[in-house]
Amino acid sequence: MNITQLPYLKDIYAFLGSDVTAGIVGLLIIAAIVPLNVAFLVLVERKVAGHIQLRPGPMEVGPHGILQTLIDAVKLLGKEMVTPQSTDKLIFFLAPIIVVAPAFVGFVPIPFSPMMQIKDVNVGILLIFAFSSISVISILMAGWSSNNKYSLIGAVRSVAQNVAYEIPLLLATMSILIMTNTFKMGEIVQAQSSVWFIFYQPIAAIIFFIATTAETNRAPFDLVEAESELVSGFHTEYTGMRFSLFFLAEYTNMVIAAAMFTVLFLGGWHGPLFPGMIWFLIKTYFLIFVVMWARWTYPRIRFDQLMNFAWKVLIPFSLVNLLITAIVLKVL
Amino acid sequence: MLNPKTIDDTSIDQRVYTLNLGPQHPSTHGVMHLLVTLDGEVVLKVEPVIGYSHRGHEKMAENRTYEQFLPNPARMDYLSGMIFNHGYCMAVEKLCGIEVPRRAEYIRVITSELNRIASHFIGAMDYAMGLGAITPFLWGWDDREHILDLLEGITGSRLTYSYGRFGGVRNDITKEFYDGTRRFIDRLRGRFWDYENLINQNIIFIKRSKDVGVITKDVALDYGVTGPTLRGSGVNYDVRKMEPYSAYPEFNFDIPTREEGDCLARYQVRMAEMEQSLNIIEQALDHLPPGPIRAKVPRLVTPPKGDCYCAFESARGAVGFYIASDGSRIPYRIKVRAPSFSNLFVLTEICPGHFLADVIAIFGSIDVTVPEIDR
Amino acid sequence: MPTAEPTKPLENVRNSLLQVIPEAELRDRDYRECGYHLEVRLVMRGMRRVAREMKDRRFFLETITAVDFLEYFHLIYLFSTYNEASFRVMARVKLLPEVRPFSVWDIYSEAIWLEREVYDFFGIRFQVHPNLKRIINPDDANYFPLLKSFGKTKFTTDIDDILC
Amino acid sequence: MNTPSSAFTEYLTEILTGSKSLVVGLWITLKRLFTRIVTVQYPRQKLTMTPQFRGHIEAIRFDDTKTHHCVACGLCARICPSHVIKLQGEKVRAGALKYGHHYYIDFSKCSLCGLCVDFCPEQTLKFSNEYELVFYSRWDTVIDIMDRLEKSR
Repeated sequence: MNITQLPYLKDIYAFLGSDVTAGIVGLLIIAAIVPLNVAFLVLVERKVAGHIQLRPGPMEVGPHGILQTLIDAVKLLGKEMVTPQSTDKLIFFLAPIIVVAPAFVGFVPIPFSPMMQIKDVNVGILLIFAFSSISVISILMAGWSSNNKYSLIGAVRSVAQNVAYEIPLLLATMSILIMTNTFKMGEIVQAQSSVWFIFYQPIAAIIFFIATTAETNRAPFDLVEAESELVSGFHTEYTGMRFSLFFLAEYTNMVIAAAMFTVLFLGGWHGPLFPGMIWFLIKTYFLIFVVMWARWTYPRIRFDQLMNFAWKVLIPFSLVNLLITAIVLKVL
Repeated sequence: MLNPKTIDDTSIDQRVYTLNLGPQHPSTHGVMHLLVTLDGEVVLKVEPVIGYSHRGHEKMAENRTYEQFLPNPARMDYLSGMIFNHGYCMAVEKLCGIEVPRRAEYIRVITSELNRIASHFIGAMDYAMGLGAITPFLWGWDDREHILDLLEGITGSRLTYSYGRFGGVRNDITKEFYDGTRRFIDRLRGRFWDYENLINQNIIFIKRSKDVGVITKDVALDYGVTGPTLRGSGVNYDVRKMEPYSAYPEFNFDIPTREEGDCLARYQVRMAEMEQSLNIIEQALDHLPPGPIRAKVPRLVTPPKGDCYCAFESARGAVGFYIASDGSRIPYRIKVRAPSFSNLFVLTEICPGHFLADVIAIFGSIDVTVPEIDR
Repeated sequence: MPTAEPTKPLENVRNSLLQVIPEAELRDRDYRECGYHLEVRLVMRGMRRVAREMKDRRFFLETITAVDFLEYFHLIYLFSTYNEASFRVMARVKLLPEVRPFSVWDIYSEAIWLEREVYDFFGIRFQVHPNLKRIINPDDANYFPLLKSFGKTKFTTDIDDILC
Repeated sequence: MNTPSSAFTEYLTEILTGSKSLVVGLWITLKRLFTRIVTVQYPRQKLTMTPQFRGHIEAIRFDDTKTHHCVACGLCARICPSHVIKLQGEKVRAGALKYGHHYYIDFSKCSLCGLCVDFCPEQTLKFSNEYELVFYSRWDTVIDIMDRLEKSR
């Protein structure tokens, strides 16, 4: 008797092949891989910083310190989660949860290779933008509920910064979208099979890169946690695992930003010799390396200059770029 | 820069708040406490609160002999300990009328200038770190490390040298020190390009520093500002030139000045002074005279009755030792004129109207050491 | 060897100081021996006039300090100049312990903190000072550490013991 | 200079020079990324101390007597600014110089100024090269340097 002919098994197969299953399995994989990935990135960051600064970085735990961040994570897990007395307890508790969730969701539409995609959502790009905006709210919540002036200044800066930089970010993305006529990330990558969009849209690529750096609060735009002024910014009062959730979110957002840049401008999985997955990861990690490299090179920008830069440089340039793209597309 | 006077006074009470920068804060160079009144991110008032690292050096001096006070001056300004030590020895020598051998003077100048470079490295690079650039700071430490190694080779210590003695110095310089200093001069000259291009030309750095915290000549006079902070405002006052002491009149060097008076100017003055210090060291090594390194001085000096004021230039400005002696082996009163003390309070004048981030920048560019203020 | 010996400016400063405060006792001092060129000796008052005159001549206030002689203080003001003809003027004000000298804070802003330091260590209360409170010692301290009566220190009672 | 076109040129020039400076900065740090590290991995690698290095003080063993020359004059104890030296000696026979038996130094309070070494009339003091001085208790920092000399034999 053929077991596949059993009626209920058919349903099971249908269920296993459905989007829901793919989503659950994908999210589980993400949930497993993202923290490990972050641990790896933190190590890379410390190694890059170390070697730029002529020192070896972490060296003690494991060969060349490769287990350092895992040990740190264990340490953070074991730490007491202090809630200061004068905080707004509920918001203080919720903020680190809300910061992590959207970071995980951002992985759903990202095409790591033609097959490796949880769901090619037809509004994929918009989905990522929408969810990444939520992290601002959680930063504001963290800063507000901490009842600490440094945190509050950091949170307020964060909101202004994110509002300002979403505009050039979206405008730069728009230049790509009007070329591809789709929000689906898989199709955007397909469109770059011959020529990467970075060659068509170099200005948009630069603007997108700068704006994502600012969106993810990385140096030189890390005013939110500017440690020389604000001690530690919005997460000054957070300890233990709550603190590491903010950390997790920061690095995950960085990965998503780099992956988006890869999808939009660097041709996603396209590349010779290696399978698509490898190419995608190479491109993504290279971009992350560039972000880290920049962090250990530049001083921090001042708040008013940050705003001036967004409104006076990035937005005009991205608008002009969009206009030119539209005209060229229309004429051709 | 916003003018705080234009802010509407009626609403201000609800908007202003005070922020305690320090005493535990990443960029207040030790235990310094700035009480900042803010409106949003705009600074309305800055009040430095000092005294956290007061150790009572001046009272200590009244309880010990002149020799026993020797380790103390280096602990006031720990970054230019050699210069303070040199200055204290000079003050006592002036009081006692001790003639120092020329070789000892040359060695003192060499070590003091090396120490000045080390201190300026901290000053300039710490300013860069206050702006968020951490890498140049650590490179500066790397270069400074060579100076510390050199000084350790002859003094045996890395920070609080206690190297000078009345009438000379403790040890003669060695061949390794001589060659090592030569090598270091060449090495450092090659490094300035990196610093220039990494920091000084960087657009973010320029934007953060230009027209920030301008000290005019009048304000400088009003607050008694000295040192690189003053020379950034276009006044070429340097005790090494104005009241030449030790072997400085025998050397050919410039006093770098900038007219702007902002943070960038102060940073540039520090970097330019490092090059001048290298010139001085090179000349001193070229013409290092032979001879004894210590004059014949009794074990315990006994100055005559009288008082004297001895000014010298540390890495932060004009320091002065005022010593009153009653003719015994124990000083009656020693007063240290600390340049950081005078320079620090300029903050109250120039900070209002700037942003919070600029307070850190200005504070870093003035380059104070807290133990020297508190003494 | 170039010396920091003033020639003309010393005369000018001396003459104008004599005009402003005729009661002052002016002494030339040997720079090489004691590090300053001109000593202005005052009793109880006159520091404001000296400060005003020095400010007009573009001198900066190097420091304010005091020396305790048990029965009286010497309040010491050191002025120096940024100019090429650098020289130093010391104003030495003899002060009985209960006398409150006038503050010079409106002439030199730096004096606000220098005078606070003098108050903090010697208990000399300056008049019309805007904010005369402890600066380095704890706010609730009830002692003045640099007084000779504080702690175990030797003291000199002879007036010209220290001043040659 | 204030015409719109010149202001626009200025705006563009600033962006261009600014970008160039940023790229140059990246290039400088990239070069350093691949240079040799300069730090010393302390517990595994150690630096050799210079002969001048000032650790705590130590008695010198002289070849003629096979021991130190301390006569327990107490000059070092008197000159010490921190009063951390205590020493004890006795006359071996009448009329001879004293011989130092015990020489305690509280190293935790020593400021390493070197005055004791300078003032020693017998020049029997020197600085040790020891820098790995870790103790469990404050009392362990009180070292008897004569004892150390005996043990080092």
